[in-house]
Amino acid sequence: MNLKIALFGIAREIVGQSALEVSAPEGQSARGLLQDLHARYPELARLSSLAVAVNNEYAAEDAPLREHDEIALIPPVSGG
Amino acid sequence: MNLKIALFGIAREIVGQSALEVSAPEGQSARGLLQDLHARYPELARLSSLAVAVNNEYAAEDAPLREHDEIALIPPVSGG
Amino acid sequence: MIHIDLTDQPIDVAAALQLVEAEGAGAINTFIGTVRNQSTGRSVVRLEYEAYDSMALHQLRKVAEQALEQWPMLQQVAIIHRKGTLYIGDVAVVVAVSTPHRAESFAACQFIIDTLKQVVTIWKKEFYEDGDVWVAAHP
Amino acid sequence: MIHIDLTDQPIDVAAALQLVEAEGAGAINTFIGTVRNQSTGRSVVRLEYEAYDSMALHQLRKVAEQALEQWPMLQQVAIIHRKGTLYIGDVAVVVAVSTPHRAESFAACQFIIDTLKQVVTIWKKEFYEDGDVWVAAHP
Repeated sequence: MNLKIALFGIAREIVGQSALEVSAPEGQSARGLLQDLHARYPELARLSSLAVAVNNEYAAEDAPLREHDEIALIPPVSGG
Repeated sequence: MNLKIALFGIAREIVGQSALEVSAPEGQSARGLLQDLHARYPELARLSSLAVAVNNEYAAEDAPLREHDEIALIPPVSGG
Repeated sequence: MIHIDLTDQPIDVAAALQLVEAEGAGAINTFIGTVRNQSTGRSVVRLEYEAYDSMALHQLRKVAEQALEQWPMLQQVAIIHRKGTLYIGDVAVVVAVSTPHRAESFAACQFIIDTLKQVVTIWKKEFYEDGDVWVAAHP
Repeated sequence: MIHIDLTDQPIDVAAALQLVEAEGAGAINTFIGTVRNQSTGRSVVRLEYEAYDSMALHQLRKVAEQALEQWPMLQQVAIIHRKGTLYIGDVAVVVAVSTPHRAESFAACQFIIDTLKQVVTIWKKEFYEDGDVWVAAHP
Protein backbone atom coordinates (compact mmCIF):
# COMPACT_ATOMS: atom_id res chain seq x y z
CA MET A 1 0.00 0.00 0.00
CA ASN A 2 1.02 3.62 -0.40
CA LEU A 3 1.18 5.89 2.64
CA LYS A 4 1.21 9.64 2.38
CA ILE A 5 3.05 11.25 5.26
CA ALA A 6 2.89 14.90 6.26
CA LEU A 7 6.08 16.40 7.63
CA PHE A 8 6.54 19.35 9.98
CA GLY A 9 9.25 21.41 11.57
CA ILE A 10 12.67 19.86 11.68
CA ALA A 11 11.37 16.59 10.16
CA ARG A 12 10.24 18.58 7.13
CA GLU A 13 13.66 20.21 6.90
CA ILE A 14 15.55 16.94 7.25
CA VAL A 15 13.52 15.25 4.52
CA GLY A 16 13.53 18.41 2.43
CA GLN A 17 9.84 18.35 1.61
CA SER A 18 6.54 18.76 3.42
CA ALA A 19 5.01 15.44 2.37
CA LEU A 20 6.35 12.03 1.49
CA GLU A 21 4.84 9.02 -0.20
CA VAL A 22 6.18 5.64 0.84
CA SER A 23 5.13 2.15 -0.15
CA ALA A 24 4.70 -0.18 2.79
CA PRO A 25 3.51 -3.73 3.40
CA GLU A 26 -0.16 -4.16 4.38
CA GLY A 27 -0.58 -3.73 8.12
CA GLN A 28 2.67 -1.81 8.50
CA SER A 29 2.88 -0.46 12.05
CA ALA A 30 3.82 3.03 13.18
CA ARG A 31 7.04 1.53 14.55
CA GLY A 32 7.78 -0.15 11.22
CA LEU A 33 7.24 3.09 9.35
CA LEU A 34 9.64 4.91 11.67
CA GLN A 35 12.30 2.21 11.20
CA ASP A 36 12.00 2.60 7.43
CA LEU A 37 12.29 6.36 7.62
CA HIS A 38 15.20 6.26 10.06
CA ALA A 39 17.04 4.07 7.55
CA ARG A 40 16.35 6.50 4.71
CA TYR A 41 16.91 9.70 6.73
CA PRO A 42 19.41 8.92 9.52
CA GLU A 43 19.13 12.44 10.90
CA LEU A 44 15.57 11.67 11.99
CA ALA A 45 17.01 9.15 14.47
CA ARG A 46 18.95 11.94 16.19
CA LEU A 47 15.83 13.82 17.27
CA SER A 48 14.79 13.79 20.95
CA SER A 49 11.61 12.04 19.89
CA LEU A 50 9.65 11.25 16.78
CA ALA A 51 6.02 10.19 16.97
CA VAL A 52 3.55 9.10 14.35
CA ALA A 53 0.11 10.70 14.27
CA VAL A 54 -2.86 9.07 12.58
CA ASN A 55 -5.98 11.11 11.93
CA ASN A 56 -4.93 13.85 14.36
CA GLU A 57 -4.18 11.45 17.24
CA TYR A 58 -0.85 10.14 18.47
CA ALA A 59 -0.59 6.52 17.29
CA ALA A 60 0.51 3.60 19.44
CA GLU A 61 3.79 2.03 18.24
CA ASP A 62 2.07 -1.15 17.11
CA ALA A 63 -0.92 0.58 15.53
CA PRO A 64 -1.41 -0.74 11.98
CA LEU A 65 -1.48 2.00 9.34
CA ARG A 66 -4.05 2.11 6.53
CA GLU A 67 -3.79 3.57 3.08
CA HIS A 68 -6.31 6.37 3.57
CA ASP A 69 -5.16 7.42 7.03
CA GLU A 70 -3.93 10.96 7.48
CA ILE A 71 -0.43 10.18 8.69
CA ALA A 72 2.11 12.69 10.03
CA LEU A 73 5.56 12.63 11.58
CA ILE A 74 5.67 14.58 14.85
CA PRO A 75 9.12 15.78 15.94
CA PRO A 76 9.41 17.21 19.50
CA VAL A 77 6.70 19.86 19.86
CA SER A 78 7.64 23.28 21.22
CA GLY A 79 4.50 25.40 21.30
CA GLY A 80 3.54 27.74 24.10
CA MET B 1 -2.82 59.56 77.48
CA ASN B 2 -5.43 59.90 74.76
CA LEU B 3 -5.49 57.44 71.87
CA LYS B 4 -7.32 58.12 68.64
CA ILE B 5 -8.51 54.94 66.99
CA ALA B 6 -9.68 54.59 63.41
CA LEU B 7 -12.48 52.11 62.79
CA PHE B 8 -13.33 50.21 59.62
CA GLY B 9 -15.91 47.82 58.27
CA ILE B 10 -17.97 45.98 60.82
CA ALA B 11 -15.98 47.51 63.69
CA ARG B 12 -17.04 50.95 62.49
CA GLU B 13 -20.65 49.79 62.33
CA ILE B 14 -20.59 48.21 65.80
CA VAL B 15 -19.15 51.33 67.40
CA GLY B 16 -21.35 53.57 65.26
CA GLN B 17 -18.59 55.96 64.26
CA SER B 18 -15.43 55.92 62.18
CA ALA B 19 -13.04 57.10 64.87
CA LEU B 20 -12.91 56.84 68.64
CA GLU B 21 -10.91 58.67 71.27
CA VAL B 22 -10.12 56.72 74.43
CA SER B 23 -8.03 57.62 77.44
CA ALA B 24 -5.58 54.93 78.42
CA PRO B 25 -2.76 54.51 80.99
CA GLU B 26 0.77 55.26 79.75
CA GLY B 27 2.26 52.19 78.09
CA GLN B 28 -1.15 50.64 77.41
CA SER B 29 -0.65 47.58 75.19
CA ALA B 30 -2.60 46.59 72.09
CA ARG B 31 -4.06 43.73 74.13
CA GLY B 32 -5.10 46.11 76.91
CA LEU B 33 -6.80 48.41 74.42
CA LEU B 34 -8.75 45.49 72.94
CA GLN B 35 -9.86 44.36 76.41
CA ASP B 36 -11.15 47.87 77.13
CA LEU B 37 -13.01 48.03 73.83
CA HIS B 38 -14.47 44.54 74.23
CA ALA B 39 -15.88 45.63 77.57
CA ARG B 40 -17.44 48.77 76.07
CA TYR B 41 -18.63 47.14 72.81
CA PRO B 42 -19.31 43.44 73.53
CA GLU B 43 -20.19 42.80 69.87
CA LEU B 44 -16.53 43.36 68.97
CA ALA B 45 -15.68 40.20 70.92
CA ARG B 46 -17.93 38.14 68.64
CA LEU B 47 -15.84 38.85 65.53
CA SER B 48 -13.65 36.09 64.05
CA SER B 49 -10.64 38.24 64.82
CA LEU B 50 -9.81 41.78 65.77
CA ALA B 51 -6.30 43.12 65.37
CA VAL B 52 -4.71 46.42 66.27
CA ALA B 53 -2.66 48.27 63.68
CA VAL B 54 -0.09 50.89 64.59
CA ASN B 55 1.31 53.15 61.87
CA ASN B 56 0.09 50.85 59.08
CA GLU B 57 1.58 47.68 60.57
CA TYR B 58 -0.10 44.92 62.53
CA ALA B 59 0.90 45.39 66.18
CA ALA B 60 2.07 42.63 68.49
CA GLU B 61 -0.31 42.01 71.42
CA ASP B 62 2.13 43.39 73.96
CA ALA B 63 3.22 46.35 71.86
CA PRO B 64 2.95 49.57 73.93
CA LEU B 65 0.83 52.25 72.29
CA ARG B 66 1.88 55.90 72.17
CA GLU B 67 -0.23 59.01 72.02
CA HIS B 68 0.74 60.07 68.52
CA ASP B 69 0.56 56.64 66.93
CA GLU B 70 -1.87 56.12 64.09
CA ILE B 71 -3.97 53.35 65.65
CA ALA B 72 -6.69 51.34 63.91
CA LEU B 73 -8.92 48.39 64.71
CA ILE B 74 -8.73 45.71 62.02
CA PRO B 75 -11.69 43.33 61.85
CA PRO B 76 -11.33 40.24 59.58
CA VAL B 77 -10.17 41.49 56.19
CA SER B 78 -12.00 40.31 53.07
CA GLY B 79 -10.37 41.93 50.07
CA GLY B 80 -9.65 40.19 46.80
CA MET C 1 9.34 46.88 39.58
CA ILE C 2 6.22 47.10 41.70
CA HIS C 3 2.98 48.77 40.63
CA ILE C 4 0.31 49.20 43.32
CA ASP C 5 -3.06 50.90 43.07
CA LEU C 6 -6.23 51.13 45.13
CA THR C 7 -8.93 52.89 43.17
CA ASP C 8 -12.61 53.72 43.17
CA GLN C 9 -12.60 53.72 39.37
CA PRO C 10 -13.17 50.65 37.14
CA ILE C 11 -9.95 48.66 36.73
CA ASP C 12 -8.48 48.65 33.22
CA VAL C 13 -7.20 45.08 32.93
CA ALA C 14 -5.39 45.70 29.63
CA ALA C 15 -3.50 48.61 31.19
CA ALA C 16 -2.55 46.39 34.15
CA LEU C 17 -1.16 43.81 31.73
CA GLN C 18 0.89 46.46 29.97
CA LEU C 19 2.47 47.38 33.29
CA VAL C 20 4.07 43.94 33.59
CA GLU C 21 5.27 43.48 30.04
CA ALA C 22 9.05 43.14 29.92
CA GLU C 23 11.39 42.05 27.16
CA GLY C 24 13.08 39.49 29.35
CA ALA C 25 9.82 38.05 30.63
CA GLY C 26 8.32 35.29 28.56
CA ALA C 27 5.63 34.41 31.10
CA ILE C 28 2.86 36.59 32.45
CA ASN C 29 0.36 35.22 34.92
CA THR C 30 -2.71 37.22 35.83
CA PHE C 31 -5.39 36.66 38.40
CA ILE C 32 -8.61 38.64 38.04
CA GLY C 33 -11.20 38.58 40.78
CA THR C 34 -14.69 39.59 39.67
CA VAL C 35 -17.96 39.95 41.51
CA ARG C 36 -19.92 36.71 41.42
CA ASN C 37 -23.70 36.53 41.29
CA GLN C 38 -23.70 34.09 44.22
CA SER C 39 -22.03 33.79 47.59
CA THR C 40 -22.64 30.95 50.04
CA GLY C 41 -25.84 30.18 48.18
CA ARG C 42 -27.33 33.68 48.28
CA SER C 43 -27.89 35.92 45.24
CA VAL C 44 -25.59 38.90 45.34
CA VAL C 45 -26.94 42.25 44.13
CA ARG C 46 -23.87 44.37 44.76
CA LEU C 47 -20.75 44.67 46.90
CA GLU C 48 -19.15 47.45 48.81
CA TYR C 49 -15.42 47.45 49.43
CA GLU C 50 -14.15 49.67 52.21
CA ALA C 51 -10.43 50.20 52.62
CA TYR C 52 -8.06 51.56 55.22
CA ASP C 53 -6.21 53.20 52.39
CA SER C 54 -2.77 54.05 53.79
CA MET C 55 -2.37 50.65 55.44
CA ALA C 56 -3.82 48.78 52.46
CA LEU C 57 -1.32 50.44 50.10
CA HIS C 58 1.53 49.75 52.53
CA GLN C 59 0.52 46.10 52.94
CA LEU C 60 0.00 45.61 49.18
CA ARG C 61 3.53 46.83 48.61
CA LYS C 62 4.84 44.51 51.33
CA VAL C 63 3.13 41.53 49.72
CA ALA C 64 4.73 42.40 46.38
CA GLU C 65 8.12 42.79 48.06
CA GLN C 66 7.75 39.41 49.75
CA ALA C 67 7.02 37.85 46.36
CA LEU C 68 10.12 39.50 44.88
CA GLU C 69 12.21 38.15 47.75
CA GLN C 70 10.84 34.64 47.31
CA TRP C 71 11.09 34.67 43.48
CA PRO C 72 13.98 37.00 42.60
CA MET C 73 13.42 36.27 38.91
CA LEU C 74 10.16 38.25 39.00
CA GLN C 75 10.46 41.18 36.66
CA GLN C 76 7.26 43.14 37.20
CA VAL C 77 4.47 42.91 39.74
CA ALA C 78 1.18 44.80 39.50
CA ILE C 79 -1.58 44.69 42.10
CA ILE C 80 -4.67 46.81 41.59
CA HIS C 81 -7.64 46.68 43.94
CA ARG C 82 -10.98 48.38 43.52
CA LYS C 83 -12.97 49.98 46.30
CA GLY C 84 -16.45 51.43 46.54
CA THR C 85 -19.61 49.93 45.07
CA LEU C 86 -19.30 47.03 42.61
CA TYR C 87 -21.89 45.05 40.67
CA ILE C 88 -21.95 41.55 39.20
CA GLY C 89 -19.08 41.03 36.78
CA ASP C 90 -17.11 44.07 37.92
CA VAL C 91 -13.39 43.52 38.42
CA ALA C 92 -12.46 43.74 42.11
CA VAL C 93 -8.78 42.91 41.92
CA VAL C 94 -6.07 42.26 39.35
CA VAL C 95 -2.70 40.68 40.13
CA ALA C 96 -0.22 40.38 37.29
CA VAL C 97 3.38 39.18 37.36
CA SER C 98 5.98 38.65 34.68
CA THR C 99 8.92 36.24 34.86
CA PRO C 100 11.27 34.54 32.44
CA HIS C 101 9.75 31.14 33.29
CA ARG C 102 6.17 30.09 33.67
CA ALA C 103 6.12 27.92 36.81
CA GLU C 104 7.29 30.87 38.89
CA SER C 105 4.69 33.15 37.34
CA PHE C 106 1.91 30.89 38.63
CA ALA C 107 3.48 30.42 42.07
CA ALA C 108 4.18 34.11 42.63
CA CYS C 109 0.76 35.27 41.40
CA GLN C 110 -1.00 32.75 43.63
CA PHE C 111 1.15 33.71 46.62
CA ILE C 112 0.23 37.36 46.12
CA ILE C 113 -3.54 36.90 45.89
CA ASP C 114 -3.56 34.41 48.79
CA THR C 115 -1.51 36.71 51.01
CA LEU C 116 -3.46 39.79 49.95
CA LYS C 117 -6.66 38.13 51.16
CA GLN C 118 -5.08 37.51 54.56
CA VAL C 119 -3.42 40.82 55.34
CA VAL C 120 -4.59 43.73 53.21
CA THR C 121 -6.98 46.06 55.02
CA ILE C 122 -9.94 45.93 52.67
CA TRP C 123 -13.41 44.84 53.75
CA LYS C 124 -16.18 43.50 51.59
CA LYS C 125 -19.88 43.87 52.38
CA GLU C 126 -22.19 41.75 50.27
CA PHE C 127 -25.72 42.99 49.57
CA TYR C 128 -28.43 40.44 48.78
CA GLU C 129 -32.10 40.88 47.95
CA ASP C 130 -32.89 40.47 51.63
CA GLY C 131 -29.96 41.73 53.64
CA ASP C 132 -26.23 42.28 53.81
CA VAL C 133 -23.18 40.73 55.43
CA TRP C 134 -19.62 41.79 56.15
CA VAL C 135 -17.80 38.83 54.63
CA ALA C 136 -15.75 36.71 57.05
CA ALA C 137 -16.55 38.96 60.01
CA HIS C 138 -18.05 36.23 62.20
CA PRO C 139 -16.98 32.63 62.83
CA MET D 1 -17.56 26.37 27.20
CA ILE D 2 -14.36 25.94 25.24
CA HIS D 3 -12.86 28.57 22.95
CA ILE D 4 -9.93 27.46 20.77
CA ASP D 5 -8.03 29.41 18.16
CA LEU D 6 -4.82 29.06 16.19
CA THR D 7 -4.10 32.24 14.29
CA ASP D 8 -1.47 34.01 12.24
CA GLN D 9 -2.82 37.35 13.42
CA PRO D 10 -1.74 39.19 16.62
CA ILE D 11 -3.62 37.85 19.65
CA ASP D 12 -6.06 40.28 21.26
CA VAL D 13 -5.59 39.50 24.95
CA ALA D 14 -8.50 41.68 26.08
CA ALA D 15 -10.82 39.81 23.70
CA ALA D 16 -9.56 36.50 25.08
CA LEU D 17 -10.36 37.66 28.60
CA GLN D 18 -13.87 38.64 27.55
CA LEU D 19 -14.40 35.10 26.25
CA VAL D 20 -14.04 33.67 29.74
CA GLU D 21 -16.08 36.21 31.68
CA ALA D 22 -19.04 34.55 33.37
CA GLU D 23 -21.45 35.80 36.02
CA GLY D 24 -20.91 32.75 38.20
CA ALA D 25 -17.13 32.91 37.91
CA GLY D 26 -15.38 35.06 40.47
CA ALA D 27 -11.89 33.94 39.50
CA ILE D 28 -10.13 34.28 36.17
CA ASN D 29 -6.58 33.06 35.72
CA THR D 30 -4.66 33.92 32.59
CA PHE D 31 -1.30 32.77 31.33
CA ILE D 32 0.30 34.81 28.56
CA GLY D 33 3.42 33.56 26.84
CA THR D 34 5.42 36.23 25.07
CA VAL D 35 8.59 36.14 22.99
CA ARG D 36 11.64 36.70 25.19
CA ASN D 37 14.75 38.51 24.05
CA GLN D 38 16.87 35.60 25.29
CA SER D 39 16.85 31.83 25.10
CA THR D 40 19.49 29.58 26.61
CA GLY D 41 21.81 32.56 26.75
CA ARG D 42 21.46 33.61 23.10
CA SER D 43 19.85 36.83 21.85
CA VAL D 44 16.65 36.07 20.02
CA VAL D 45 15.80 38.17 16.95
CA ARG D 46 12.54 36.50 15.99
CA LEU D 47 10.62 33.24 16.17
CA GLU D 48 8.71 31.18 13.71
CA TYR D 49 5.89 28.95 14.82
CA GLU D 50 4.83 26.21 12.47
CA ALA D 51 1.69 24.21 13.19
CA TYR D 52 0.06 21.02 12.04
CA ASP D 53 -3.21 22.90 12.12
CA SER D 54 -5.89 20.21 12.15
CA MET D 55 -4.10 18.14 14.79
CA ALA D 56 -3.13 21.19 16.85
CA LEU D 57 -6.76 22.36 16.99
CA HIS D 58 -7.90 18.85 17.87
CA GLN D 59 -5.28 18.48 20.60
CA LEU D 60 -5.95 21.96 22.01
CA ARG D 61 -9.60 21.02 22.37
CA LYS D 62 -8.65 17.74 24.05
CA VAL D 63 -6.47 19.55 26.57
CA ALA D 64 -9.35 21.89 27.40
CA GLU D 65 -11.71 18.92 27.73
CA GLN D 66 -9.28 17.17 30.07
CA ALA D 67 -9.17 20.29 32.24
CA LEU D 68 -12.98 20.41 32.34
CA GLU D 69 -13.06 16.76 33.39
CA GLN D 70 -10.51 17.32 36.13
CA TRP D 71 -12.07 20.58 37.37
CA PRO D 72 -15.80 20.33 36.63
CA MET D 73 -16.33 23.75 38.21
CA LEU D 74 -14.53 25.40 35.28
CA GLN D 75 -16.94 27.72 33.53
CA GLN D 76 -15.01 28.94 30.50
CA VAL D 77 -11.73 27.92 28.92
CA ALA D 78 -9.98 29.87 26.16
CA ILE D 79 -6.75 28.81 24.46
CA ILE D 80 -5.39 30.94 21.65
CA HIS D 81 -2.06 30.18 19.98
CA ARG D 82 -0.25 32.28 17.44
CA LYS D 83 1.63 30.92 14.44
CA GLY D 84 3.93 32.47 11.85
CA THR D 85 6.66 35.01 12.51
CA LEU D 86 6.85 36.66 15.94
CA TYR D 87 9.17 39.32 17.35
CA ILE D 88 10.31 40.19 20.89
CA GLY D 89 7.33 40.97 23.11
CA ASP D 90 4.74 39.46 20.78
CA VAL D 91 2.13 37.26 22.43
CA ALA D 92 2.58 33.61 21.43
CA VAL D 93 -0.13 32.00 23.54
CA VAL D 94 -2.95 32.97 25.87
CA VAL D 95 -4.71 30.55 28.20
CA ALA D 96 -7.61 31.89 30.24
CA VAL D 97 -9.99 30.04 32.54
CA SER D 98 -12.82 31.15 34.78
CA THR D 99 -14.05 29.35 37.88
CA PRO D 100 -16.08 30.21 40.97
CA HIS D 101 -12.99 29.72 43.16
CA ARG D 102 -9.45 30.88 42.71
CA ALA D 103 -7.31 27.86 43.63
CA GLU D 104 -8.89 25.87 40.81
CA SER D 105 -8.32 28.71 38.33
CA PHE D 106 -4.57 28.55 38.94
CA ALA D 107 -4.41 24.74 38.86
CA ALA D 108 -6.46 24.41 35.68
CA CYS D 109 -4.63 27.17 33.81
CA GLN D 110 -1.25 25.69 34.72
CA PHE D 111 -2.39 22.19 33.71
CA ILE D 112 -3.49 23.53 30.33
CA ILE D 113 -0.27 25.36 29.46
CA ASP D 114 1.91 22.51 30.76
CA THR D 115 -0.04 19.90 28.77
CA LEU D 116 -0.21 22.11 25.68
CA LYS D 117 3.58 22.27 25.64
CA GLN D 118 3.77 18.48 25.69
CA VAL D 119 1.19 17.45 23.12
CA VAL D 120 0.08 20.25 20.80
CA THR D 121 1.59 20.02 17.33
CA ILE D 122 3.23 23.41 17.12
CA TRP D 123 6.95 23.89 16.50
CA LYS D 124 9.07 26.88 17.37
CA LYS D 125 12.20 27.90 15.49
CA GLU D 126 14.31 30.54 17.18
CA PHE D 127 16.38 32.90 15.06
CA TYR D 128 19.48 34.51 16.58
CA GLU D 129 21.98 36.98 15.18
CA ASP D 130 24.10 34.03 14.12
CA GLY D 131 21.87 31.07 13.40
CA ASP D 132 18.63 29.31 14.17
CA VAL D 133 17.40 26.30 16.13
CA TRP D 134 14.27 24.18 16.24
CA VAL D 135 13.58 24.33 19.96
CA ALA D 136 13.74 21.00 21.82
CA ALA D 137 14.41 19.03 18.64
CA HIS D 138 17.64 17.43 19.83
CA PRO D 139 18.63 15.93 23.19
